[in-house]
Amino acid sequence: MSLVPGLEHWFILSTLFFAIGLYGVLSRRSAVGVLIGVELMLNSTALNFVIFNRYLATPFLDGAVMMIFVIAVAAAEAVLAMAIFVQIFRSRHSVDISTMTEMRY
Amino acid sequence: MDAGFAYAWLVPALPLLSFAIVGLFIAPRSRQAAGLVATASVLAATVIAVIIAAQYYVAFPSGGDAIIAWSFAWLEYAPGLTATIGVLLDPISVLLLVVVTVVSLLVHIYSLGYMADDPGSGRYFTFLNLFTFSMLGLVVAPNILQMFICWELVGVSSFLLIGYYYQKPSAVAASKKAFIVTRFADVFFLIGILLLGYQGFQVAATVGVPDGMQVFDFLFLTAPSTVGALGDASLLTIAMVLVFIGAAGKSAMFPLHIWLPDAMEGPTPVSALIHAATMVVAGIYLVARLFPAFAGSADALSVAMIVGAFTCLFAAVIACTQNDIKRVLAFSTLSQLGYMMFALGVATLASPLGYAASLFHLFTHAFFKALLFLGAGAVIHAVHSNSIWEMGGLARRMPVTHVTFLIATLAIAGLPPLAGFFSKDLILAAALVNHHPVVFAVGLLVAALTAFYMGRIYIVAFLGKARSDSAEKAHEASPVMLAPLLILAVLSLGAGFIPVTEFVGLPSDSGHDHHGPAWLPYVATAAGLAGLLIAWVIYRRPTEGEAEATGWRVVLQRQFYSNEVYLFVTKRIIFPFVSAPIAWFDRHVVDGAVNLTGNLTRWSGIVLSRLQTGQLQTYATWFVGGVVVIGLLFWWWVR
Amino acid sequence: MGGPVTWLVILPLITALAILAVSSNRTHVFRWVALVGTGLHLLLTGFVTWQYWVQASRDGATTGDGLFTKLYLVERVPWFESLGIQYLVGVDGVSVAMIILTSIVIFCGVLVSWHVVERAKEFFALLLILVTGVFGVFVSFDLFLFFIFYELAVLPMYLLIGIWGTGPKEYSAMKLTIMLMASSALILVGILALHHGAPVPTFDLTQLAQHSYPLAFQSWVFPVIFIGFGVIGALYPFHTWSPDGHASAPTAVSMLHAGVLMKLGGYGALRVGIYLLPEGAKEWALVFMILTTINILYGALAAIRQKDLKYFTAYSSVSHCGFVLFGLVALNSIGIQGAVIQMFSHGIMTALFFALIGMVYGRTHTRMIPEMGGLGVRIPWLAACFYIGGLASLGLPGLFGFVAESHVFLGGFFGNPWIDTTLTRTLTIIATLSIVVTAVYVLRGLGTVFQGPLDEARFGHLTDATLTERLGSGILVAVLAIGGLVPFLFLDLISPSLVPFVERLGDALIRLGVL
Amino acid sequence: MYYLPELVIVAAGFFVLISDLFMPKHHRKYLPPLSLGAAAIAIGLLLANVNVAAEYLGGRFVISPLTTWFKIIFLLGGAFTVLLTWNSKRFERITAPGEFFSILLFTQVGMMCLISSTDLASLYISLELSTIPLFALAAWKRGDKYSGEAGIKYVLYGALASALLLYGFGLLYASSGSLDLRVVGDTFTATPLAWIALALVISGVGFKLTLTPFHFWAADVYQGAPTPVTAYLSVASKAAGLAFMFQIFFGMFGAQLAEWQWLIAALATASMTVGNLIAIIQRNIKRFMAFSSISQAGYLIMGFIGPYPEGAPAMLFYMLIFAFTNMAVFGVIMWYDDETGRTDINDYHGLSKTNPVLALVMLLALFSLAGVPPMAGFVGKFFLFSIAAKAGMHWLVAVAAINSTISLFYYLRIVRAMYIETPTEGQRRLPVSPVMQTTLAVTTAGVIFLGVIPLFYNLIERHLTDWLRWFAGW
Repeated sequence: MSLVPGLEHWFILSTLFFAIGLYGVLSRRSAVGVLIGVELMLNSTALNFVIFNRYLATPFLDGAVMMIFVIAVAAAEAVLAMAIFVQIFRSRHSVDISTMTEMRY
Repeated sequence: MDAGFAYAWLVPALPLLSFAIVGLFIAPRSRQAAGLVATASVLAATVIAVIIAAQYYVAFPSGGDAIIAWSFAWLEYAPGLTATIGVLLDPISVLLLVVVTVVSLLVHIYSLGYMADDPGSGRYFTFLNLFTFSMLGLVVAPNILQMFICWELVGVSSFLLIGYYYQKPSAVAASKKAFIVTRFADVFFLIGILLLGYQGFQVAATVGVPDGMQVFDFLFLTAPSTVGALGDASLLTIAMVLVFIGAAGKSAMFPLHIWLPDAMEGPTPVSALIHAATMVVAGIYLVARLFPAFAGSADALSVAMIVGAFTCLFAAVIACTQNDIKRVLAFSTLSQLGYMMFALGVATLASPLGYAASLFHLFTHAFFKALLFLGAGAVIHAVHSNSIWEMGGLARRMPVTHVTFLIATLAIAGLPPLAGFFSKDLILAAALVNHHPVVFAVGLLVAALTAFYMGRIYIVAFLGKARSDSAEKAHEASPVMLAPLLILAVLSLGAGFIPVTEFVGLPSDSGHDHHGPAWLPYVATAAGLAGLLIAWVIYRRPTEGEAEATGWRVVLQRQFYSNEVYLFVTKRIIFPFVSAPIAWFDRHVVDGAVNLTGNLTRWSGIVLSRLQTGQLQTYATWFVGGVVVIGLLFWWWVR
Repeated sequence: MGGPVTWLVILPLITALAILAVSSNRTHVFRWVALVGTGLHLLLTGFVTWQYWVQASRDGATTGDGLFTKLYLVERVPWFESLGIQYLVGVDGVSVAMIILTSIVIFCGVLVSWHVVERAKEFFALLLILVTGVFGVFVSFDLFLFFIFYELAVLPMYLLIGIWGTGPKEYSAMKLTIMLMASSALILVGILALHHGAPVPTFDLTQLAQHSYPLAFQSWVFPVIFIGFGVIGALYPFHTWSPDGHASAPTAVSMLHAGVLMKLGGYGALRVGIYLLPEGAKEWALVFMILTTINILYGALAAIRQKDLKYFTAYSSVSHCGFVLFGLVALNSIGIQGAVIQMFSHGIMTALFFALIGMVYGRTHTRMIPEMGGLGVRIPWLAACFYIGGLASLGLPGLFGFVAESHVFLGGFFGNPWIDTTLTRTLTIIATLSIVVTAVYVLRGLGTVFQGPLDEARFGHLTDATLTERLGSGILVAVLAIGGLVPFLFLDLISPSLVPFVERLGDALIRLGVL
Repeated sequence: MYYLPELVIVAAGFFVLISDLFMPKHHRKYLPPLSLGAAAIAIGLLLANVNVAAEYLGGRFVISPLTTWFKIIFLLGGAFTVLLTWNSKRFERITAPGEFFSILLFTQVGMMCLISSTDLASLYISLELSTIPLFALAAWKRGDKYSGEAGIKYVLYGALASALLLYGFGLLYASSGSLDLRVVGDTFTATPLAWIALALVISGVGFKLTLTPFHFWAADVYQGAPTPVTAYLSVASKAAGLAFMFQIFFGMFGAQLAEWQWLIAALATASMTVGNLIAIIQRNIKRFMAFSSISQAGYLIMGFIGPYPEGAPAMLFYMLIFAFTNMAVFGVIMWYDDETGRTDINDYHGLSKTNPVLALVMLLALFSLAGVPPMAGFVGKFFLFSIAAKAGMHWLVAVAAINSTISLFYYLRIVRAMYIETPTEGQRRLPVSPVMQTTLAVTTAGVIFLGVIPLFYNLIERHLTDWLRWFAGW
């Protein structure tokens, strides 16, 4: 029984990240919490790319490059989201998304 | 085809032309001119008709060929199925041509006086022309479709003329009733035509059609080969009964008689022309026209006989109790039409005495009944009332009318040597000759009843003392009205001597007995005299309150409640239980379904919109759910 | 540029644009422009009819052209070529008849709408756009084009009723539009199925006709198309848009709608349904015959109970339009011929009715039958016209209605080889009962309105028809009478063009031509 | 240099952004024409080389007639949006115009690259480039609670969608070992993992194209975002969604597409039905237009049905028509919002009396959306339905046509408000700026003539024929 983690283990880890992130997205009332959940999900996908590259497409670096892009995009998304949160916080003094139901039906 | 009669189309065409011209151009401007032009056109038509009759009967003195004097294809339904418009001359159509033109002419002339004060008389003469045209078209129809077309047109003319006083609710109601009841019968006629047309077409497809004939032509339909083929298909009886129902509607046979008494709401000359002399005999004419086909089915003829005999008795009984002079005459007409109908019913191809008798009676009846109506019209014009109990003693004040009315009364009562005697005698003879004793007995009884009720109104209206102020002040009608009365009186006196039965003989006649037993004229005359005598005894000194019927006579006066039955069926059953539910059903169920669809759509929109809670996490859940569902769908469907 | 048929279609559009170009405050100008435009249109219709007549008789086309419709005055321009869509217009006898009908109705419609004041400009413009659509339908032989025109003819109705209507106009307008559009959805399905079912995908009707679709295909497409067109033809139970719509619509719109638009249903069912899918028609004829029989009687019976003159006429239209569809599904030459005649005669008749109702309403300010009475004294012209229309509607010989109804009855009674004739005959007999019911409601309705004593206080001041009104109603009455007196003229026009329809059905009656 | 249009837009974007920093405030009015000019130049360049195929970056960036037409549609959407904001009183006060226009231009670049890219990496990057800036645009009205709410919902929902999509991409990468679209498609095998990957990718497409059940964000964002942004979202962003779907369905899984008809039919049915049904009861016209465009997306993807890529021209054509039509509608909404600040359907009462021409524009555009002949929308829809009918999905045609009828019902509600209802008291004729007049004239001309004149469709079809042939051979 080898202790070296294989594809399955890494994939289970990333999936766990993803699931935790998704749980966060669906359950947190604070927008920041939701955003952190999303970031977690994005990171799990980034991890995925690296794993798959490492185990399934060894000679190339496509997955790794993709990971870098994902991180960059996630950062951009986070920045923009935080900017919007700040703007909202200024007017509402809260970023509780469960109260943001001005528009519905 | 005899070129000598090619001009015959002028007879119906003249009134038609006059109808169009008078209706469109003359009547709106001058009602006097309208009357004169209308009358002139009918005069011309009469002259031509009489010339045709003379020519024709001289050429064929004892039953002759049918001549298509003129025709053209009017409406081609399909190759081989064409409605032609044409003029058919045969003994009975020529006979009817004369009757219709003469009576119509006299009524036109009479109306010139009768309607002189009516501001709407332009319209009146227009309609009268329309009627004359339609009736003539009906008479000369060479095929059953033209018959139907003119049949409808006389119906509508009758409707228009009955409702002439259109501000009078009773006249409006009567006109509607007349139209709708006859229309109801016409449906059966129409179905009969469809059946005849269809079967005729089948026959034509197998047997072939003689040259120059169409499927709808009477000559084709009554040809022995066609009748035989129809009989084989066992549809002859059905078709003939259907046609008979149509005829019964027009001729007001029981139980479709209810429109005729009400139709007396129209101007009296109209009653004389349409509802006594001409239109109502269209049904008789139709049966006579199709007689060879009817004769192919004993059942159909029996129906005609039974209905005719029953109507004959039924109407006569009612006539005895009516107080309105025109209603009495109307029921009398019904009764006489019953005579004609059962006369046709008792006839057979081999022994067609009833056929000739029926047409003979049609001929004589036209004159004396028109005379009665016109006389009644003169009286009503003078007294301003229809009730015989407001008349009385008119014999002195209106001598000419009195004499002519008396002649007509005696004629209808069947006293020799007046016209009615000969024709009624012949009908009774026909019943005997063809072994229908019950029908004969009914005929004889009705002969007595006829004499009784005619005697009743004559005695009450003309003899005794005046029973109202207006009767007191009544005076003789104008000459223009009296002239037709006199002419008709002459015809009522002499028409019996015209050998109509000779003219209209059927070729199939196997020379059976053409006269009843020798005792028949005496018995018939005795019956008539008895009726008159009873009337004299009862009404010589009429008691006060006679007008008010009591006890069983109420039933009679209310015409056995036949109107009420109809009203009940239409107003209480069809309108509220058929029509109203359909209207309701349409609004609430059919339309409700449409609205329901709309509302359901809207409602589902509302329900779906509740999914849009505004909660981001609801949305996210749906999103993830969508992913799962699509994944599952892939797994299920594509795998 | 453009042939006469194209001009026929775009002339109303040009007129509409001309009206829109006129300044809004010159009210009296619009109606003159509209009248001149429709008058020119009437002339153009005459020209097209004449051309058709000349060319058809030069071809000796009195016997028709066998299986395929022979078109005249054809104009063919490629459009979306790769999809088999083209601009294909032309006329055959049936189209010519329908064009004449439309021209007459719109001309009279303009005449009787002479006094529309509120937003008259938009009114006439929309009316003429609608007419463009109607003409387009009658002359297009490309299904794509046909469908475009079909919807163009239906949609302006929403605004016409919604803006100028009376009563619950928004509701009626919406119901009418949505029901008709839903039905056109079915037509669309059918058209696309026909298109892709053909070996060479095309929308050209004359080419589609050369292909016989497989039976399974026909048996589902035919009902889709027939019901699709049936809705606008007031097929039971899809007719309920019609009473509300007609009741709410302004006069000219009711005239056009009941008079012409409802005929699109019969026309389309014949042109697309029965012509392209004869086998489907045979399979479904009995079902639709039952429905149309219900139509005929049901409409008539419902009309008896109506109090509002417009509902009264609308239900009568339901009944009469039933005759159109009934004649069609009789599937023989007589019935189909009858259906076409009924389309024409009912178009004229009902246009006349609605025109007169408009005139009466304009005077009495009520349409409730029980409130009126004895009006014949004050408005004899209107009464006379109304009675003539009424008599035509109850099928009086001598007027056009009889010609049509007798055809339809004969057609139904003669039946066809594909349905048990006992059934068709029974249904026909049931349908004939309607002539009594029609007589009942027509005479009751008209009798109440025009006969009987007059309420002097309320209606004593009424005046008879004005010149434009007389002209408008007079033309319609004249057409009814001419059609009834000399029907052979009309039959000569249409019957050669009906041969292909019947030939495709393989009708036994035609085969008996030796008679 | 067939990628010049992208360069022009990028350059313009940066130029706008930088010049805004240094430019005096009163010169900012030149920014819209500048952006417009860039878009116009790019459209001109694209049109000049419309029938060209080329590859760059070792096949990572392809130019084909398909991509060119898509880019034209994106740029049209962008240009119309710029036109809507130009001269807008209300919008000018609340924007930083430099950033606004540069962001707009950058999203355009993202969209243009989206359709040209051939591997998952560039596809993802360009997708995000066309999406993320829109989050900012949606929240553009600072201090406006609706705009803020729209922004936060959009950004979080978008991020979630992006994460799920990316996870799907990752799985696809795992199954093929390559990021190249063709390779992924070619090596596609039907394993449960692949189904999950596909479901995730489709959810990403659904988010961008607002397909049910991934449409939920649309209503709130459309309602809350500034009107021109809503217009942009509904036209250009939707076109980008379509482009993305082209890339996935045609570019990647073209070979498998025939087996997935049922999925497309289900998505189309769900989208149009849900969109239409909810639209019926809407009161706010922008929210209403959101549901309307959800249903339009449903019609749109009917073009993917069938074993042939023949739906491509029909879809492109419909998208082109939709760009014109929806921009005409939003033009009127924008103008009315600008003049009165009102966006309720009831606020349009009596518009036909006060501003008949604008009411007419609105009427024609709405009819076009409803698919009423002879408007362009009808022709476009007809072609799409024809694709479904060709594949034998007559029931879907029926569903779609009935849905069109339902949609007509609610479009007529607006028509009714404008034409049948009477104007509220004191309502007067509102002025229309020349720019708005031009915009509406152009879009209305498109609405009327695109369908009647066969030129455009025939052009698109002819240009795509080669592409189709290539696709079929592939």
